[in-house]
Amino acid sequence: MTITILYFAWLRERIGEPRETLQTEARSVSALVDELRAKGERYALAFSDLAAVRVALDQELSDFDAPLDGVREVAFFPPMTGG
Amino acid sequence: MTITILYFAWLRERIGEPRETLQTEARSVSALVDELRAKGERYALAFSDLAAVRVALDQELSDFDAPLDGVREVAFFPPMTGG
Amino acid sequence: MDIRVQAEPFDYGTECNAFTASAPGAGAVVSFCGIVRDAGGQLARMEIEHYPGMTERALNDIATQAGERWDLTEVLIIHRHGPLAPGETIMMVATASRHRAEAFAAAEFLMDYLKSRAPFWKKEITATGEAWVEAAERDETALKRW
Amino acid sequence: MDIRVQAEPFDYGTECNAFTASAPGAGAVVSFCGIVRDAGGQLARMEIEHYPGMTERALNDIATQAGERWDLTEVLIIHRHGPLAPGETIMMVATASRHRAEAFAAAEFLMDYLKSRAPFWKKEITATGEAWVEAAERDETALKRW
Repeated sequence: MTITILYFAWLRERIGEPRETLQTEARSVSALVDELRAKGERYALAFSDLAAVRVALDQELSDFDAPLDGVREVAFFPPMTGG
Repeated sequence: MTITILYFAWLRERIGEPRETLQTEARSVSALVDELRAKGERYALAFSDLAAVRVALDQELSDFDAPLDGVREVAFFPPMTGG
Repeated sequence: MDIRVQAEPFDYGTECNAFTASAPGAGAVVSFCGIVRDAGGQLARMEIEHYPGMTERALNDIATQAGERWDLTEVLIIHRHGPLAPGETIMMVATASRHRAEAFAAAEFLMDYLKSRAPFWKKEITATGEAWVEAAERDETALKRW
Repeated sequence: MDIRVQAEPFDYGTECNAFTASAPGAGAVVSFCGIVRDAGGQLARMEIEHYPGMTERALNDIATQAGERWDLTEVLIIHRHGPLAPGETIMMVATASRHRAEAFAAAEFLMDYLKSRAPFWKKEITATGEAWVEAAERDETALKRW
């Protein structure tokens, strides 16, 4: 399946791109993260501490155990600091 | 001693005056209230339920047991409804 | 600390902006505005009586206590008295702090104390009569949390 | 329910007045304004990044939840993104209700959720460098009370 991956804040800066499109067979967010980490050092660094990373699936906050069935947009970002 | 007595809201309306000056030997607020009650029916009615009356001595909230030593201004009023 | 007891109307938005400008270094401003509410559509006007002298002392005391309890950069209280039409502003408080939790807590504290400890009395006048607003049990209860 | 995500500045006082006018029947209006704070006197500017699409969804969801929990006559959220100078307004919320306790609770709820659950990220730029603002532990803790 093809999914769009978005990065925000320091994840965007570490990875060097705000978005990319990926062909993947990953079944869960964790599996997707493993796949991304394997893409290179920038990715490995960005995802080195998952406690500092949040994930949204199709614009809803989710978690790393969540399945990716039917998901079209995955976003990774640090804890939010609005307000 | 001579004290000024002030009435607010429905206490003022029941008594019919916003203020009066009184010569009194009352030693406490309670004793003063007894003296006022004896002045007539309007007073007796105004002070018929002390649970509904608050008192301030020289512009500080106080209570009916408080002594009147040195007090120059006593105010009676219902529970406050500011804000 | 800016405390005003007045018969004149005030403009909530103008005061909010002036307050914010007067509190440099604050990251959080909380403001509260009380408005004459016409619950049943029957209200002709509200009249607010107060105790001149004691009112100013009570408001000063409440604001000072708030300043001692929380790290505030500025505090404002405006409270009107006299006749007010439905929809008019009765009063406002504003608090400024570095952090929102303190600004919120201080504003709620000010309101809780002001409701039950500042010498104001509201009377509602309708076409058919008039009645003093009774103090709500919940307002007295609200004080217990501080 | 009025929710705006925008780069443009807004005028806090003007919005407070417009909000109050839009909420007839309310006796209590609570407003909160967040301001770019320059703690050390070093801040050149703040930049706020957000997640277009998800931001609007999250703010709508938070405001809807507030409307379900409390008896509100109106809710407003304005949040800016992009570059902001020290002293500029970042965002505001306003709540209107018949009673003050509900207006206060709803405004604090909105702020607590917005701080940690709406996809905004702040970066501070000084003369010597730049840094993403870290989420505060107390902001996550604040959510537990709701």
